[in-house]
Amino acid sequence: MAITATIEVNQQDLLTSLKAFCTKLLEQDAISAILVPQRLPMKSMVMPTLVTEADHLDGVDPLSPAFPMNGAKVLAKLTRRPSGGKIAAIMRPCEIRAFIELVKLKQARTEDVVLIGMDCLGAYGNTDYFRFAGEDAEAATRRFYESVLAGKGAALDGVDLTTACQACEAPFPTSADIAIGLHGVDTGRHLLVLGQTPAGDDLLQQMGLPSSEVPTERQAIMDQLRTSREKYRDDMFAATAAATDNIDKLNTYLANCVNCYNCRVACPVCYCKECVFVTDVFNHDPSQYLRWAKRKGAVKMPTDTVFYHLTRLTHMSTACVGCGQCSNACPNDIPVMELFRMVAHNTQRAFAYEAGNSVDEKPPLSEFKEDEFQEVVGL
Amino acid sequence: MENFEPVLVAFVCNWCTYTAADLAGTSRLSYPKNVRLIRVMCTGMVDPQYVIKALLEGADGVLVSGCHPGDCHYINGNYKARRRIKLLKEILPQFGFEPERLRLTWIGASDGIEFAEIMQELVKELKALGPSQAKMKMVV
Amino acid sequence: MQTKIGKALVIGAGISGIRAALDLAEFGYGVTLIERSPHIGGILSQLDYQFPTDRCGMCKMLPLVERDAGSQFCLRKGLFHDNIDIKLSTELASVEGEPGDFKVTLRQEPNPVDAARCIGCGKCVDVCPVTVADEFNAGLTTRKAIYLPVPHTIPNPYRIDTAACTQCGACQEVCPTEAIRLVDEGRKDFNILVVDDELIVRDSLKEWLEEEGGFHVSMAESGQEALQHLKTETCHLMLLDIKMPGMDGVEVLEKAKELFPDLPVVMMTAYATVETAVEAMKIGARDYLIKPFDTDALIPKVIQIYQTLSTPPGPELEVGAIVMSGGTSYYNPADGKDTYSYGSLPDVVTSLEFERLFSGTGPNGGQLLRPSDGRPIRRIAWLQCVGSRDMQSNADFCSNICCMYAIKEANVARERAARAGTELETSIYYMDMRTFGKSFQRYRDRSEASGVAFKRGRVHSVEPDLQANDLQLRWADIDGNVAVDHVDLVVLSVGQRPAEGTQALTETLGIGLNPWGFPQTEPFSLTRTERDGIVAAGSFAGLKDISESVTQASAAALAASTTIHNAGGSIGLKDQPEAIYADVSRETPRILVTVCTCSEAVTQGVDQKALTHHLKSDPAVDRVEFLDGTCTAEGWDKLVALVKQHRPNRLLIGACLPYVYARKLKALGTEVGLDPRLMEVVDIRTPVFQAAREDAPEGTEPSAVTVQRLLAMAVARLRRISPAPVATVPVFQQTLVVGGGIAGMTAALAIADHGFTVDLVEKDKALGGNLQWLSKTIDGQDIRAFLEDTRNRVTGHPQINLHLDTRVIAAFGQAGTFYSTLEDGDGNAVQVNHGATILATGGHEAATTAYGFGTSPRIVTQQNLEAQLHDGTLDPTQLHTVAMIQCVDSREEPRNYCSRVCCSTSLKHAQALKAANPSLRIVVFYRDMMSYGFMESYFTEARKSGITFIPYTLDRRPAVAADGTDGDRVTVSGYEPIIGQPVEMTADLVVLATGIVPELPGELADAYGVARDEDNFFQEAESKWRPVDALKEGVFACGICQAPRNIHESIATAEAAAERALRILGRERLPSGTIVARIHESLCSLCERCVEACPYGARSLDPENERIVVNPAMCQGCGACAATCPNNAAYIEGFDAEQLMDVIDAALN
Amino acid sequence: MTAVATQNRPGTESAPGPDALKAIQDKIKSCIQCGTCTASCPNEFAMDLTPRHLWRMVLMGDTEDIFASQTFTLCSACYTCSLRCPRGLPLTEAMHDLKQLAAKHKLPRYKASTAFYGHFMDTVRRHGRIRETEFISRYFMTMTPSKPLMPLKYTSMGLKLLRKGKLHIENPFAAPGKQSLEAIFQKVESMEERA
Repeated sequence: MAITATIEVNQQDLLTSLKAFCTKLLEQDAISAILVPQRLPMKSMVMPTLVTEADHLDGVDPLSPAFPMNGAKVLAKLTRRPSGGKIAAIMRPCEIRAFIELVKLKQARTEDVVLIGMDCLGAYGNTDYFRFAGEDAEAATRRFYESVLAGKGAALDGVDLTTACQACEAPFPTSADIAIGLHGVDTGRHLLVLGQTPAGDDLLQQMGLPSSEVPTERQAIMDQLRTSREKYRDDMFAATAAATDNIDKLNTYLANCVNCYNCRVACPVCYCKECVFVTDVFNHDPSQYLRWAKRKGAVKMPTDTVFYHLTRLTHMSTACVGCGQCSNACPNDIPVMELFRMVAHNTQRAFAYEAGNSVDEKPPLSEFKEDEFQEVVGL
Repeated sequence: MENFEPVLVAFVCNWCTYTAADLAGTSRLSYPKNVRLIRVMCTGMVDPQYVIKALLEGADGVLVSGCHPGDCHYINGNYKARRRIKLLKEILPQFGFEPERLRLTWIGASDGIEFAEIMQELVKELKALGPSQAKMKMVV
Repeated sequence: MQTKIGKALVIGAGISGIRAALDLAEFGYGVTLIERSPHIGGILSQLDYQFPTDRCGMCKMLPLVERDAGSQFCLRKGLFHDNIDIKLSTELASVEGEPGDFKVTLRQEPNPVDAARCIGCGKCVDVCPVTVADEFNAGLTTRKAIYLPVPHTIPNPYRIDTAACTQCGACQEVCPTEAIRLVDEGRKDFNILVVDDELIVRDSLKEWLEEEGGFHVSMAESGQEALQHLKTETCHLMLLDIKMPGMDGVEVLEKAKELFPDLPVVMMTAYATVETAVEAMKIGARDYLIKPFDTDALIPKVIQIYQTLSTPPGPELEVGAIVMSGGTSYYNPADGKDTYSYGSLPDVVTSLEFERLFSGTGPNGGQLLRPSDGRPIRRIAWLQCVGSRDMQSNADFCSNICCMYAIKEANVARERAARAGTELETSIYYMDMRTFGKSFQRYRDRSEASGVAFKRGRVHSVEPDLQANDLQLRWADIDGNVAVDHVDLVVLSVGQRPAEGTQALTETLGIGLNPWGFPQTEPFSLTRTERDGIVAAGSFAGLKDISESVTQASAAALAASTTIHNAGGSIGLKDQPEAIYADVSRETPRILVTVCTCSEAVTQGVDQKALTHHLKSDPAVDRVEFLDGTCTAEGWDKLVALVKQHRPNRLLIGACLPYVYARKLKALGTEVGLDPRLMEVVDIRTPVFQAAREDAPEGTEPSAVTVQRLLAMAVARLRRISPAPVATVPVFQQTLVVGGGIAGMTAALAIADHGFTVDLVEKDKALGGNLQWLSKTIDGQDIRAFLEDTRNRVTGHPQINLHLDTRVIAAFGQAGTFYSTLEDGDGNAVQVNHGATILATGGHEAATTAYGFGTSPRIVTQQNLEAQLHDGTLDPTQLHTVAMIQCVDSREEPRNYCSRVCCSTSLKHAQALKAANPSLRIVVFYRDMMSYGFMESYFTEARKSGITFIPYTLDRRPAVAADGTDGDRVTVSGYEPIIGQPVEMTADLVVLATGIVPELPGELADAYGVARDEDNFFQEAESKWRPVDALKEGVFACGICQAPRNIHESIATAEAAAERALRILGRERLPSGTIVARIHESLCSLCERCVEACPYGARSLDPENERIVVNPAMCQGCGACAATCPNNAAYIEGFDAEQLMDVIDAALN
Repeated sequence: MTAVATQNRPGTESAPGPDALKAIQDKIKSCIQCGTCTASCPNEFAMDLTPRHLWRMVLMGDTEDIFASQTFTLCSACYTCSLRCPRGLPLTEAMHDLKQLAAKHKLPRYKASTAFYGHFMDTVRRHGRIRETEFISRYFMTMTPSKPLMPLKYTSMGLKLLRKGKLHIENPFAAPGKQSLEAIFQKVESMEERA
């Protein structure tokens, strides 16, 4: 039976409550460490930290609008092989989804981790965040969640959520072991805690949090949010499709690309040690460039740009979780997230697959059936 | 357009379709010159990047052709190929590649006539579609 | 690469011959595979589709380990193997010697077309004036006297049908390579003596034979004159009339034979004296001709005799064993009473003709058109049991295969029709649908669900409906309703008959025949004959489908192998020095390109200078040379000289028929020290045939352009090749057999008899499995004595380690290296290392609760009855009525399969009961009586002995009720559909046929990496082509854990499994193929998607070293791993991404 | 030809017992009930039991139902079933045997059929060939006591046949082939008695 509990909140001081929650987590025998975003002493940045001692939890800040990296990759490094201890990881829903994809790709394991997700309030782009936070990251976080939870939106001080976040129709940690709910919850007084898997329930059982009920209005609020996000997303897809629906337009769209491959480095589900595009396969013989130039009269350098993006889409679009780190990483501000998400949305729909939904669902290209997709066969 | 001769790159499996192509050839069946056969061991080894490569480099169409379901020498390579083609058929049309430019067929070893017919039909279709958008573009 | 001194002869290159030859060759023996027809593949060269896939898949028979020793292309196209010498159009002439040391003489039919010169241009066909029926299309089309026997074989030189050829010489004149040498100088010196009292006969024979045959003919008008002639002049053949005044033909024959025992004599007879002619053959006549003569038949016959006589016998071979695998022939409906008007109604065809009708290489290119008028076919009827289960055609047997091929044909036809977008009605008219093989019943059910109509009734004749322009069939269903159905096409499901020439061959070999003319095999064996070292494989021994043929071919190979081994054949050949290749990996590519100029198609319009210039624009191309006749000896010598002179580090040969170069390239590689993987032959001829045609359509690409591109693409491929050393894996040369029933014991003995150690594990305390409760077979063989004998051989065998009361508790490993842990009843564990694993875990009679089982001692299973009959607790004379119920819980979900043995067991029991008590009433309730094969005669006997058989259907099953004290009164009720009434009886005994369930524990299967099917039987790699192999190489299964079988069949599977295992055990290391999966470890992220993608289980994660490893011997080079790997960390040597990208580039240039 | 049916022969007037079928059963024992006989029979449409049904009853020894059926009397001995039977069973012969049994036991149900066959053979015996007019007149004479209107039913057909010259008015006393055939009949009779 799924456990529904609460975390006490005093005067909407969510950060303190969350810190207390983290402290309590660390007190559990089953948990050796927690992975949680914290404000760093240096700069105003918020980064995942691996904490084993409760007195190192002062900067706990999972509600910050900073999202410098997708933590799934970090967690994968921690869980790839048995580490001798269990980690409780507090992450955004898109990070959890990416982590689940990495589990399926054998880059991570679930055995030594309890995934704790929070209703995600979204994040600003890296540069926007710095502008917004200024020198006081903690205050920035409080300003941010108070505004959002009060229904006043995330557009503050001239910055707004990233497009990826605004288009995110899944800001709820449905595939986490434990979910921390904000939406529809009276966050002035408490946070909602939900056990969503046996592992999550076990941990909550041990923690002995006061039990509670899911507020009746929560579902409606979530649905409403999802609907408005979907609308935003679909408009985004429409605009992106219009901007890329032939090779000329796609060329234009990607014209700034300098083959830096940052998008794939930032991508949580691009798990290759080294991208094929930096291997010998694309280390062409010098005579090759001449031949290409000859065939069409001219060739854009560096080559293989569109080829790279299209090929990468065949590799990762079925696993894309829409976190938007690609756009965050692009040095030339190409709206790559819009493009990748659009394609990912379509491919995942084509295979009736939802990235990051469950470790039990096989990735579309890792299975097949005898009698399927007849429509792609024949003339 | 009148004299447009499309180029069709065909990845054919060693066991079935290549045999059919060979049979068509030795039986002196006429099939269009526009077909560039690339023999692979199995359709299951056709990496999507090969298809993308061919299309970006100016192929007007790409065909992947192997053994019928149940006939694959390697048991199930053709099923894997079918999923990959499904994936590509989702992705490529979004960027203006008409779905007809990518085809997957099963042509058995003794189907020499069918091979020739399918090639003719494909080339006819490609002619009707006109040159691929990537053909003369400066993209690699 | 032959590694052992032993040699074998395999007669017949159909699938069973191929299977046997490959098995023996893979073990290291040298094999000569002879075939009387001009192509390999037997009947399967004409059959494109097999159930259950309704496709082909024959190539799955090709070697998996050391696959490069054999061809790596469609097996229907051809076969090469380093250890197999294939001789086509060849027969066995004589055999002498002892098992292990036979001296055989072969006779090869000459072909006037020189295969080495023929380039397959086909000009000869255009000019040949003779048109005859094409046997490849079962006579549905015609061909010329010079022709390609099969359109798609490699090599495929034209042949001349010497029987049809008129020697006009047109082909010879037009042949561009002078490959045809028609003039047979010998014929005019071949003296034929025609003996007939009628002048007109003598004269016309002389005229025909001299003018059309080119022979020299003398004549005699009486016996005396003939004998006189023989004394004075040399005579090579005598044509002798039977009915002559004075001395009659038979007398002349006798006298002539006294004078010249070797003189071939052909009797000439009127129809009335055919019997005399047959008698004459017994005293030495070679053949007979029936008057009036048909010149179309007469001349070919004489030519054939001439050829046989004039062809010098040879070559002679010494072989250790002989495998007979000549296949079967098929019943010709025109031979009998022909009530189906086959031969007179063109839309009545045999099943074989129908296979051609829907074949892509058939008369209509795969379209379903009526032979009579080419109209599309909309309704087809299959008539079962034509020439089977038919006393009127001397066939008191079931042909085994027809039910399944009819269903398959219906399915394929439906698929064809669906593809053409037309409706097709398909009906199968049958008596019993014999779906007794593994997966057959579900296949039938699926087909029925998809629309194939199964009509239980025998059609008595086919009549044309002239009004409707179709065919009508009258038939009665089981309820007695008579219907008239109209169809467009009738397919006669013709049964099997002994192969043509069976009698002659078995006589030569000294083997007896069974009553139906098939070779007689030994008790409990389906392959061994009365002569050690001479074995029968596949359908040659009668009535086998593909799966059984393949299994029994392996079993026959085992028997042959045992004989060869016992005669010392397994002694290793002196090691041939391994080829040493130069390491060119650090050199820049220097490709020598040679372009063959022998074909006009290629040279037409090709500017050699321009081509050279273009190719050399790629820095990798070092030289371009033009060579005439690359495939000829002279041409090849020139090429070798070029290679030696210029020392390229890669070689590209532009020629035709790349397939035939494999061996030459290997030899060249050894000679010049260049790895054959750095050489490639590209077919530049086939693709330009069309351009070379005078009627080439406008816009056809000029040959020059095509050739240039093909060569450039090949250069692109070759440029990037950098072969790594061929990987090998070590082999533990011993095996583990799990299960000590008859299958396990047989397999263990077979392997141990080859000198390899076997660990035989049996969970019980005694060997024998199910044989322990069986007494006699249906044909009266003593099972108990046989078991005793087998047990003694096992326990006394020095190479067998017997582990009774022991189980396998853990295992892992791959082909060559398995590690198993065994634990005995006392908990002692031992580890066994073995190179191959044979699972023979058996099965048992299924338990049931149906039909009141358990409520009365009078309701028993077949196993109970067998025991009671044996130990005497049942006295048949005290019984009045016995009811037997077949298919209990079987052939319906969830156990939807036929257990194969129950029908014959019921027949056996009924027969035994009836023999003990002739007045006993026995009623057998059945669904389809599965008395397949020669078992049918027991069904007939049972009918004759008065046993009543009542068919039932699933919706109207019999019912059993027990009451009285202890359920002593048992009532059986059912419904008799023929008389349309319920039947009810008080039975003293009810026998339930519950069938077989397997005992193959899931953990055991998992430990060895093999799958189980939905009924928990062992899942074979492929039901037809690899019936005893697991998909994962190195694991085999036999006996009833694989599928339900009787004792003989279980033994055959065990022998097959042993033979398959021997291929691995026979070598110290297993080599990989040249196209093989590898890993760039530095790029690998260990996502293991490649491991999942590999269908052969060749990839695995090595957790200790954190890397993916490939077992190169198990890898087949399919590339599924490479395509799955996003960054090419997994790749296929020979087909890596760099190469393919370059080839794509070259293709688009 | 196994026997010659003659209505004047001695016989019993009770139904044959199961043993009477023994000889017929032996002939058709290996029947597999495939139904070829039924489908191939041109008279099947008129039969109350199909031939297969009849044979099944014969094998089951069900004399009561067999001799309640008209099926075997309707066999016109075309031999199609015997030709087609995959077991090669002598079915026409077996039909004949049933007719014989029915005649021998003088079963009233088969009076018409027995009379028909009897008069046929008697006419042949008398004249050495069939004489339709005499044969049918005798048949009518036998039948009229029980079915007085029977001849009337056939009048129009008879007239038609006469007009077409298919029926002839013949001298009942001329018997050209009598001597030669009589010997055969006698021989058969003696053989049958022995049997």
